[in-house]
Amino acid sequence: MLKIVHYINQFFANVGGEEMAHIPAEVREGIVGPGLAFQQAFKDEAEIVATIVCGDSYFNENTDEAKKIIIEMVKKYNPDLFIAGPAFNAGRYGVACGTIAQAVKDELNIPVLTGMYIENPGADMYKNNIYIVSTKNSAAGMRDAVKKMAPLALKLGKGEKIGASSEEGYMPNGKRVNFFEKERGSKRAVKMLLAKLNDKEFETEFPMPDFDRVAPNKAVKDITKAKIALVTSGGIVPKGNPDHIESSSASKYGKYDIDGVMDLTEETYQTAHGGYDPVYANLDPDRVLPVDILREFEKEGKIGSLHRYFYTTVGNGTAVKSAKAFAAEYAQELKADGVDAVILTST
Amino acid sequence: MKLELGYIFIKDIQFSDVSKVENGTLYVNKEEVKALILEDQNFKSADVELAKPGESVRIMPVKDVIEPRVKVEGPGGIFPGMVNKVDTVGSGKTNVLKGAAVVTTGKIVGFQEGIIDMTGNGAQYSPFSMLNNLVLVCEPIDSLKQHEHEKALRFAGYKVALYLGELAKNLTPDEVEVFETPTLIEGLKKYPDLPRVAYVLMLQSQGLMHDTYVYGIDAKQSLTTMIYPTEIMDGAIVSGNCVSACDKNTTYHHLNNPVIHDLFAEHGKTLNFVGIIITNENVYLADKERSSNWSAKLAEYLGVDGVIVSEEGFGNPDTDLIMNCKKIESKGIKTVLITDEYAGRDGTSQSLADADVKADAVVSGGNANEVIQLPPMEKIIGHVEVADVIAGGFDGSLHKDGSITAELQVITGATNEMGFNKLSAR
Amino acid sequence: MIITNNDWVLDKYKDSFNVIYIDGSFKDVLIAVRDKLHLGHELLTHPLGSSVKPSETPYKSIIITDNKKNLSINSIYMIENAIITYDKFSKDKLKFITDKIRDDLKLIDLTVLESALNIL
Amino acid sequence: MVKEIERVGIPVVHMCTIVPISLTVGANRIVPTIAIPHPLGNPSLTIEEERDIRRNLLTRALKALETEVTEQTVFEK
Repeated sequence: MLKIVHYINQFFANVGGEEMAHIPAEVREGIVGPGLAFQQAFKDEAEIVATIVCGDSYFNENTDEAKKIIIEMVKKYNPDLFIAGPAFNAGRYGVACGTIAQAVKDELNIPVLTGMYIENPGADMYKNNIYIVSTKNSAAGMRDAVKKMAPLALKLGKGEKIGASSEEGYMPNGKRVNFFEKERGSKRAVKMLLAKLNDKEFETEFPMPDFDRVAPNKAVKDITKAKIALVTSGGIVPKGNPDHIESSSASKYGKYDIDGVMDLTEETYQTAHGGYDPVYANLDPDRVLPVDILREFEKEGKIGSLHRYFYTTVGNGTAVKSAKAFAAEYAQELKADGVDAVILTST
Repeated sequence: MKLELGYIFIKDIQFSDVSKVENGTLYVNKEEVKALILEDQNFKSADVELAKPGESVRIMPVKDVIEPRVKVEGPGGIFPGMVNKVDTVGSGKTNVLKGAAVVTTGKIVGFQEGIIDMTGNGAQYSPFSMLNNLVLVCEPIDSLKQHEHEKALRFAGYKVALYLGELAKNLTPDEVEVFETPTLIEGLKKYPDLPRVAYVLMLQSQGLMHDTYVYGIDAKQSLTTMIYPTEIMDGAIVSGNCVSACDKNTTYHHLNNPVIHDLFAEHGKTLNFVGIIITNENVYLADKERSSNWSAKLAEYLGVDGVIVSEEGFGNPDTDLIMNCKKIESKGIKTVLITDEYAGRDGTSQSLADADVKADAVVSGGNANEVIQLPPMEKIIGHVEVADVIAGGFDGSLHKDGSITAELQVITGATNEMGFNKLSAR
Repeated sequence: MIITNNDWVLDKYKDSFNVIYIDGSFKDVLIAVRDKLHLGHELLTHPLGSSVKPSETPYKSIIITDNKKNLSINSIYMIENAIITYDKFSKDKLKFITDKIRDDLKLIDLTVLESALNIL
Repeated sequence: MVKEIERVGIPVVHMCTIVPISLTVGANRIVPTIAIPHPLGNPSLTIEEERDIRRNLLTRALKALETEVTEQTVFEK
């Protein structure tokens, strides 16, 4: 029989609502709250051996500590599978479920599963890394969620082959998996066309790359006082590429200190980018990352200051798989460092 | 234009002294078929084999698959402009040996793919694994150039298919289906309230090994044009395409184009199937622009509300597909695209070589890069040595016991972009 | 101008066209073309102008304009996508190519190129 | 990338050569640059001339950052 550890928040453990969201993680033997529905669905194929209950505020305000404690708790039971949630549309709970599931997967190397509503912020953050079952937007959808999550949980626990997202009910994770539909492609095409013609809902089998938009931020009030950071997707790095950033589809980004650097020269900087002829950028890296002129502006008081670090990736403009995750990470750093505006240069 | 297709269901195929169809069995005189092939001086020898569903047989490398058909009534003959005169076909009556096929094999160039397994894991991916196949193995004379070899093999397939089709000429079909396309005006009067739909059929046309013929003319030399659906059922479009096994349209696919059949199934009920626009997939970019301009223009001219666009092949046709989509959508006509994917072995790579927001309704025939296991077969028909190249040899994925680990793309018809199969990906 | 790593193309067309011969891989040809496009040349043939996959052939010939103009966005999209597409195919099979197959592949590349040259 | 920066509340100007791509990736303030291999320079000019180009483009970028926009805007001048 598979052993499962289940993670839920204070609300689903019946400890209390928002007023109890501060409670730290605790472990309880056996089943609590929604675990009951899971246990019934598992019959005797799996057993929930422990339930971890943690307040949403506590988790999100003390993420590192909470992760550490919970991983220790999970480890003790040596489970075959870890389930978190489902979180439905509860944002902080969703983020907690995603974060802890990802951490358990990475640290303990066991399969993990969670579930939430597609618009829960946790979904966007983690759906590409862990299996997240798409649920309704409120706890009223618990039965439906368990119905989808339980069979997938058993498959994951047993290490069976996981089918396509549409078969198994998890959110598309950017990984295309083959499976057999009930009808042939031409029939599906005719049906899709009829739906489209009749303005009815239809779902494409291959979503095109994401073209979402973010509204523009307010302009900088006084640029002469502003701290400006340079970011480039042109791959400018210190000479010798000390971090070995790959020339394409890089698995990392660079962050480099330019304190006191007045000019980028052939001797000191270069490009690591494989997406264009590097000759011109190598001769004068300012052609891609204009440190020289921004230093001049800084001196003349045209800008407040140039941020001490620049960030670099080798993303090229057309690549669909962009460095989105990197950017989300260093954007937080830029904000924390009090940067007022960013100049992003691309080749 | 109206065509009656009479199906004679074939459940078995056997060699015999006399070629005939009896009680659902197709009997074939092997020597007559061989002699027919060897009429062509380009072949020095020929062999003919049978491959039936469930047998432990692997056919490779497959060049084309052809369904035996015969004109019973009406003008012209099957494969007009190729074997028969260039008369306009598509009306009257045609008989079909449903469940049988002629499969041509041949190593025109050394790296050809195309496997049909008659049993095991691979059999679920190819529609031809379910057919009673007559397989032609033809050896060209030594000096034969690749162009001529391709052509000779193509014609051998047609001739044998017609030979078999002829056996059905005087038979009473087990089932009859009628397909009729009225003129534009009649259709409009008949179905004033139904949405008008056309089918944009893209044909591979890039040069040697990549060609499609329409009434005998190489599609790359043709402007985008229109054709009646039933003309295609009579073999007006044939395949000269040897590469991209998984997503090329064989002649069998053209004869049995599933989009045509499924649109006819809704014709007069939920939609008005107006007709077909055929367009090519050339290498020259100005051709791509021109051809897609014409697709959009003809769709507009036909006054349709929606179209289904089907693709053929890998890589550059994605560009034609997206051009067709964008230009047709910009006329206010709704599109659904059928394609397949090359998402890498792990399924995480960019699937298509082109993309656009307007392509919001896409049907996928599956990820051609997905890795599959093919068990060893007792018998290999065709050219065994090709397995080395297909699978990368013993160092690669052809195993000592004859089993093969390969990408799905080696299977003939596996990710067909006319939507012939149920396979898809998410 | 033709950018190619196929010596058959070089031999046959070096006198009638501007041929840049790349002594390198399929990808090297794509990169050489990309760098030209970045300078304002425009693609005339599709960089994946054949359904013979990059995993099956080492040869590639691409035609671009002789003259430089404004940057062609479409050309750049196409070449970038071609490079991405190239990268996702395993090149393991290429080491099993025999001389006979090599000739076949050169011929295919040549004929696909010629299907476009006929129009020029 | 540009979107992720915008998302945390920092105004960002995208300096790039291919404006349509910048529009596609969702930049709101866009300054078109010279060429892909040298967006903020031009090797056929003298070093001083190149610095002038860079100065102009960056001045335009600063202007973009100081300008309120409500939709994707390309700062051509």
